[in-house]
Amino acid sequence: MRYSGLAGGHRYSFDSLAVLMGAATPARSGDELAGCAAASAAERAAAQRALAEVPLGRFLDEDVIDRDTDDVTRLILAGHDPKAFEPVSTMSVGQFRDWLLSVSARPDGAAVLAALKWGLTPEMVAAVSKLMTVGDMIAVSSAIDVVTSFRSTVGLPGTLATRLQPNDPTDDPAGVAAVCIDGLLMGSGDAVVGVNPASDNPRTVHQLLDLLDEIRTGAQIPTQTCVLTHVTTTIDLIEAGAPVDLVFQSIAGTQAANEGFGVTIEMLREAEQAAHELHRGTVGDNVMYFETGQGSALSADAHHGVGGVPVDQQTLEARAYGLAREFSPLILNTVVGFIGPEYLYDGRQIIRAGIEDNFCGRLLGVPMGVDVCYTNHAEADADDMSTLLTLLVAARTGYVICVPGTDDIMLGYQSLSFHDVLTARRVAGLRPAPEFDAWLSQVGLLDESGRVRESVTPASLSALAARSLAA
Amino acid sequence: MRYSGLAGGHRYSFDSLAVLMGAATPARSGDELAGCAAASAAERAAAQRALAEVPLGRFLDEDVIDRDTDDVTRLILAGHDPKAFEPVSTMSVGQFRDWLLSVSARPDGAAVLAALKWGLTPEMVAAVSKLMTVGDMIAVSSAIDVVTSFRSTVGLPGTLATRLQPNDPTDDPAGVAAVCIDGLLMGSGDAVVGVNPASDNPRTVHQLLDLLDEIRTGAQIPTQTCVLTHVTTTIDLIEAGAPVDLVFQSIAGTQAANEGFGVTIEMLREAEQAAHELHRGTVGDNVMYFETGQGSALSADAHHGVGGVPVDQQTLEARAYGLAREFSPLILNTVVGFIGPEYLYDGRQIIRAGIEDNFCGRLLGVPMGVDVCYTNHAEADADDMSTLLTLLVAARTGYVICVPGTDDIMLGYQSLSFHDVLTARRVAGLRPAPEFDAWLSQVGLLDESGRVRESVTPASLSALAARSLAA
Amino acid sequence: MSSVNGVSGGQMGGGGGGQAAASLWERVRAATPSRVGLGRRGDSLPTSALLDLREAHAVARDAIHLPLDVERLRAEAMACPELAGLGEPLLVRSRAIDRSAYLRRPDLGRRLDLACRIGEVFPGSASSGSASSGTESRGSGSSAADSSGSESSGSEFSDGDAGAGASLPGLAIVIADGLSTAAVAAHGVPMAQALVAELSADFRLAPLTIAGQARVAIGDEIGAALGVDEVIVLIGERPGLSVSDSLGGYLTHSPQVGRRDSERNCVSNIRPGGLSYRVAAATLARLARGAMELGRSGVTLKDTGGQIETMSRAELPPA
Amino acid sequence: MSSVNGVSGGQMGGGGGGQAAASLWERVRAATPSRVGLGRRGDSLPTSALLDLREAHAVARDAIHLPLDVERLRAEAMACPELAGLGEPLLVRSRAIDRSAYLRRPDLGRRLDLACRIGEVFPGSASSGSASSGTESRGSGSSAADSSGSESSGSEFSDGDAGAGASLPGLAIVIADGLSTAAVAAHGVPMAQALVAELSADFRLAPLTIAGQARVAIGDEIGAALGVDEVIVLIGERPGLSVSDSLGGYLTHSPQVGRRDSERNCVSNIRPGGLSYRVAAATLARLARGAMELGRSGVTLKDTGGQIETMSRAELPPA
Ligand code: B12
Ligand code: B12
Repeated sequence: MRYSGLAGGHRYSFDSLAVLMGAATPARSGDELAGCAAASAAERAAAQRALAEVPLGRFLDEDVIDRDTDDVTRLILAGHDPKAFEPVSTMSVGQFRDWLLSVSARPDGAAVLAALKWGLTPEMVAAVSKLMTVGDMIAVSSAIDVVTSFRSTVGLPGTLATRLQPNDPTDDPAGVAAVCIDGLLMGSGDAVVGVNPASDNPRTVHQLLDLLDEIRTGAQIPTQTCVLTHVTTTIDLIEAGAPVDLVFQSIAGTQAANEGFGVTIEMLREAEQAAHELHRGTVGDNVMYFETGQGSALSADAHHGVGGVPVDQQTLEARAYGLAREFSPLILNTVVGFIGPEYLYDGRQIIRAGIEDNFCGRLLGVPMGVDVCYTNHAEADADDMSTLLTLLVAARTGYVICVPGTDDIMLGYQSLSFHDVLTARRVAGLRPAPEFDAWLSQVGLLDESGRVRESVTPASLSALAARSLAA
Repeated sequence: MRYSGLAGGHRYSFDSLAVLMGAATPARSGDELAGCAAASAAERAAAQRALAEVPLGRFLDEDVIDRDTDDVTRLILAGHDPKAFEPVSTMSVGQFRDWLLSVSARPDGAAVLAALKWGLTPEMVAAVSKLMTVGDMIAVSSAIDVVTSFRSTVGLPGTLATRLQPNDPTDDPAGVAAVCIDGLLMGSGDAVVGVNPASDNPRTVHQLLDLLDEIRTGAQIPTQTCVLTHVTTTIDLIEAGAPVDLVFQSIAGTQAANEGFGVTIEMLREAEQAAHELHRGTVGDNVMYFETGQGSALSADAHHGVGGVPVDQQTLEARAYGLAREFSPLILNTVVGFIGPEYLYDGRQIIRAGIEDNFCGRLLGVPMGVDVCYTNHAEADADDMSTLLTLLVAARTGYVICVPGTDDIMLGYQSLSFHDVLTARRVAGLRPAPEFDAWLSQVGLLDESGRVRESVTPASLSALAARSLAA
Repeated sequence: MSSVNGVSGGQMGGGGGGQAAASLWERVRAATPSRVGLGRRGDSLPTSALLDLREAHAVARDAIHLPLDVERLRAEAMACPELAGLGEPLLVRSRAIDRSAYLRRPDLGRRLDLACRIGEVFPGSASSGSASSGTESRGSGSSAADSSGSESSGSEFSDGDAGAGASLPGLAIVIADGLSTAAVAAHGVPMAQALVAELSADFRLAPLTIAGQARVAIGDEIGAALGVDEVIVLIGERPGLSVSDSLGGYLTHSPQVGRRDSERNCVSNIRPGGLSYRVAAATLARLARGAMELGRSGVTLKDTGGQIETMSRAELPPA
Repeated sequence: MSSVNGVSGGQMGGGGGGQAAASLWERVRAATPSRVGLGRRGDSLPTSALLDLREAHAVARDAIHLPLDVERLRAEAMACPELAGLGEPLLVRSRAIDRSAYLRRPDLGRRLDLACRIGEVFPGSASSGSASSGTESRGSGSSAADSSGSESSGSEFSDGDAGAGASLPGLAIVIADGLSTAAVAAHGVPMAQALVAELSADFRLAPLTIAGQARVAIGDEIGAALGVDEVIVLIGERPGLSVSDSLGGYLTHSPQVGRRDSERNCVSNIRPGGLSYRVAAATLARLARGAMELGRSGVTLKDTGGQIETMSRAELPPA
């Protein structure tokens, strides 16, 4: 269909929903690279006006990514629940924004929004986010509850969890253990202790899984561990008897991009099944861990929509959440500043994208976390990361990723430090996941006020050090 | 004195404290314009290393702005209390940062920091801020209490106040009243109802003062009003019997810049005295209102320090706070994005500057507020403003400025909307100033949860509308 | 004490509910061009209001970068008898080479481009040769006779009112683009015309100067070069969301490079719906005469003439 | 369950207190080049650690923009007998004209500049003329003989091992600057040398290619143009705060424009303190042979050879 909108006295028109979505997206480098960004600020304003008029129902009829050639679209449409959609089915995107903001300010907001989850498609959610300011998105995101669990519970009000990311450039077990000790002593690791392996050699991955499991059981830590290798490797390792808590996979919003990652929906189903059967969870059984990020489809040249037009990266990102929620993940995080300046040019773009991703994910019912991060080739710095973290706390993101001193020496980028989260928790009065919080307190790591003590080493972690570090 | 520091294997040297401060400042356009910015990222890093080593005591010996020619410097030095300085007197700037962060995390942090107030000079505070991230500054700012009062109390924990800014391009009384009604119905105006007059004609100013006083007394609102005219005009009007609650003045960090504003320390003393003698405050007697902003000294070509070198705008801004606190103001706000891109180029620079200003002011004991704002010629947008507001809430700023729909049609810039503050208060669980909160509740504007109702018009405000608006 | 009006009915419009509230909001909206009575969705702005803001921002961003059509402005001035009577307008530009330099470097926007120092363009005027070093203090009125040697074509500056004029103080009017070329294009010439009408009895007026990429303080160097006692700069004020064509008028007595803003007076918001040309010109003229009496402009000079006239809101452009 | 070690004494160093903790932190720090045991000031990083990070960031920012010294790299390659034996290196560049274009437009960094299509530089090779349209699918090994007609000076590609070589599959090694010219300058040539040693028995090797402003996928177009069965791209990985000279090695079977990343294999973190040249070369060679057997590279090809060797931490550069 053709859409059109006015701005600055001119009328701009847009050939399809896919084109309209791109033109209505706040400026970012990835869309300029893809060729779907508005050519001027006025054109963008006109596109937003046009988008505000589109009925939500239209998204069920007009595909952004063609259902005939894309299994993610088919999955999304199959999962759509017309009954849940009811309350908003006659609204336009603009009215939907108004409604979301009204509902979020009501005491029963969380319940109303939770009931809506399967009535929304990722495209609807992406569309409404384009009409929102950062403040609007925080207002709605913070009214949503998304709670999941395995050995710990992620997403409860009043909590902020962390992935402890003990990456090592040579997958050295002592190096990984050292970072785990550092992070655990700073109250990190309640969402997951998760290593990106430098190698994808299954033997190495297996060894790392054993190491993490040993650390967890040795210190009796109520958390889950993960080695972020390809899903096929994980499936093989489950068969080989490795201690797999969570199955990890990077996913994206199109079938073609997932093919670029070497992954299919079938594989994910198989993996979820296999992990479930291990029955390793204690307080819950969410077994999947996904990573996504604006730009990953484009980076695989797999970002084309109906009519072959490029689709904006934020819509594609929301579609990745549409795929993810089929597998009831424990956690999903966007790696928002990770991929590079060709997708998100500077701190401003990274910040807006992080808030959008958190908003879209939470509205779709996905247990969102964010890798608050930047690379050295982007125009961003540690201040932008403090800023995004503070916003995400207000927007109630479930968890963030932490590394020692902001420096991931293996992936070559900067994420948050363990310190950043200590500060954010104290300033906002937040606690770790409750099971982990109890553990911290039990091993003497918390003071009366709930702050992590500076000079305590629980016996179990001293023992771990003795076992796993060279003298 | 000469200072030097290493970075990237090179040694950089800096001819004086003034030069060092400039080079150590995080990048911003105003310092590039002034010619005091570091030439490269590496030089900046080296300057920060050098600055970290400078003993705090050095700031009492080496002037940034020459005490012989600058009365602000003399005032600052005269106000310095060596006893209050004691606890930190042997520290370097770097150690001072460490100490501030440690103290802020302690339960008695607020008391310790309050006792320090007159021991610190603005230069010490500016210096330490240059070594801090946004997160560090939030951590310290949020541990500080600065509470002042007149008819309402600004700065209490758990509150966020607002200046209602009902500017009108023609100083039309009905226009001003209309904006007041709009803002009051959205819970705004607890720090002050303050108009920037379009004219500086004393008769016009007098009329506006009468109008605001009538609105306040008519609706029995526990707040204070102000017409932001030149201090000399206000002094004259006090003599003429006009209802002056607060004396306003724009101030800056050098004598020369204040001369550019047509203001002297003597004038400010006279004005404070005159306003005090009116005894119009009920719960307190803080009678001054100041505005400042990074770049105002430079814009008056009054930013030169010892040896004639340009001084960085952030240090000068902190000095304006050093001047302000001599007059125990009720409120002071930085107009952080107001002056333009030649001082703060984009959203990122505006955000960092806002957080710095709030930090420096609070550490010096100044009741800080922020005009969270931007102009159309800067690379910034409403998202940057949502972002800065959210950070400032975490950093416990006392108040922010609000206008209808973000649009100040007289000053030609965008500040926060009344809506933005409603959102921020709800998301963070904050309330207005207690006296104003009680008023809101008394007139039926608050619902059970403390949220401002959407569809209530108190009789007193209907009456005001009937009186002051055309039919 | 309060009258609860029930829940708001419609999707659009003000925050009040019921009949009484509707008429309240109508009156509130009618009383101001500000964006009042937008209503609320939860605690946020309604979508329609937000989209209006976004559009206005997009348009304002584009406007900042529109170049000034100097030639059109000159032609317009020449078509106006009062201004043509002052002689051929002087066209100058600042040292800021483009919009980006102008935005980042206001210092450059305050100084005349070396290639167009007025002393050279207009050699007979004032301290001509030393135009750019006009920092030495000059007594007011001392330059009245200096301009008689002008050789510039069409200069009526020194011969228009020759006899009577020679004893009057000199004043120059400068139209500068500032941050809104739209304001200058719309209001520059009519406002200058209104000023000439108010001033010509008491001042000997220099030809109009049109300055590109200019800041307020460029008037100091121009005024010094022209050897006038006072300069009035009409400049485009920075564009807001609702108003992007507002003109400011700045008076400086005894102009010379280095004058501070506290040594000027300002009349702001000149545009339909703001201050009318007539009132603004009268105010600036009163200030100009007052400054001659007082021997200086700036904070110590207060305009105690009539207060600013309030325009009918009907004249306002749509917000 | 816990041993409280009392309050930390010193201003500097780790978060632990007392003797036991001191030795704990020594061991933790010795075990990893990561920034562990930084200590805390309140909940924040100590000033010294923060300043280290800021310095590292400043240095890394500068490093991204350092240009590759292609000439030096070529000379270095020619000075190395194994590489010289492959013939004069081919020097190519991508379509990204400068660093800024490279950073914003990875698509341009994936394609050969029109001016340096290999088919022209090196006309005898493979599908020469149609180098840039290498999207049609070719069966593996089909191009083995195509390169015999090479006329390029110094090309030993086709005659070095002429007899034996002709039956071997072809493989090209590409050194690409990527995001760290420092990595390529330090490790490009020695790593290529190690690869040649591991590969020369099983592959017929094309001359080394050196590619500027290049992304991993540029190997596809190069490999197709050279008509080889496999290509290995050695590329500068994006610099981190602590490590700014890490090299990545990417293997692609049957290279052609349009290959996906899932059709490649990767060996990362090649540098002193990361993966050694020897181990990396052996791994890549195993993968290259495995891909020939399997008929494809990518996710379905797993390296089950020896696990990655852990280097002694003593070899690490200071963090
Ligand atoms: C950036 C990056 C990504 C980005 C790539 C997109 C982009 N625009 O750059 C994203 C986030 C999409 C990504 C995804 C994955 N990555 Co990755 N990635 C990196 C990283 C941090 C930097 C790469 C780099 O600097 N390249 C140099 C630049 C100049 O070249 P480029 O042409 O711009 O980059 C291309 C390649 O890097 C390629 N690529 C990126 N990752 C991978 C992984 C594999 C196995 C392959 C073959 C190619 C590949 O994608 C880029 C675009 O085409 C490296 C870490 C490192 N130290 O190198 C890990 C790294 C290469 N990735 C890794 C992995 C495991 C993956 C995933 C397989 C994760 C997963 N389980 O799903 C996926 C799938 C990638 C695929 N097959 O398509 C591993 C590879 C381990 C190994 N030895 O096989 C590394 C070493 C990190 C790690 N240890 O976890 N990655
Ligand atoms: C920007 C601005 C400022 C900035 C100027 C710095 C800068 N770098 O731009 C700051 C924040 C420092 C400022 C301060 C003040 N300002 Co002011 N300012 C403005 C504003 C919003 C825009 C001006 C503009 O666009 N100029 C055009 C550009 C292209 O020219 P420019 O050369 O870059 O700008 C110069 C002048 O604008 C001048 N300037 C700015 N304000 C004032 C005020 C007076 C009285 C004078 C003579 C000059 C002056 O400073 C600039 C740098 O030299 C106007 C509102 C408007 N709609 O115009 C108010 C406005 C001009 N300011 C006003 C006032 C009252 C003040 C103060 C006196 C407030 C106070 N009580 O202390 C101070 C003192 C100024 C001085 N004497 O030095 C009033 C003037 C009312 C009147 N008719 O006299 C205005 C109209 C706003 C208002 N209604 O409150 N201001």
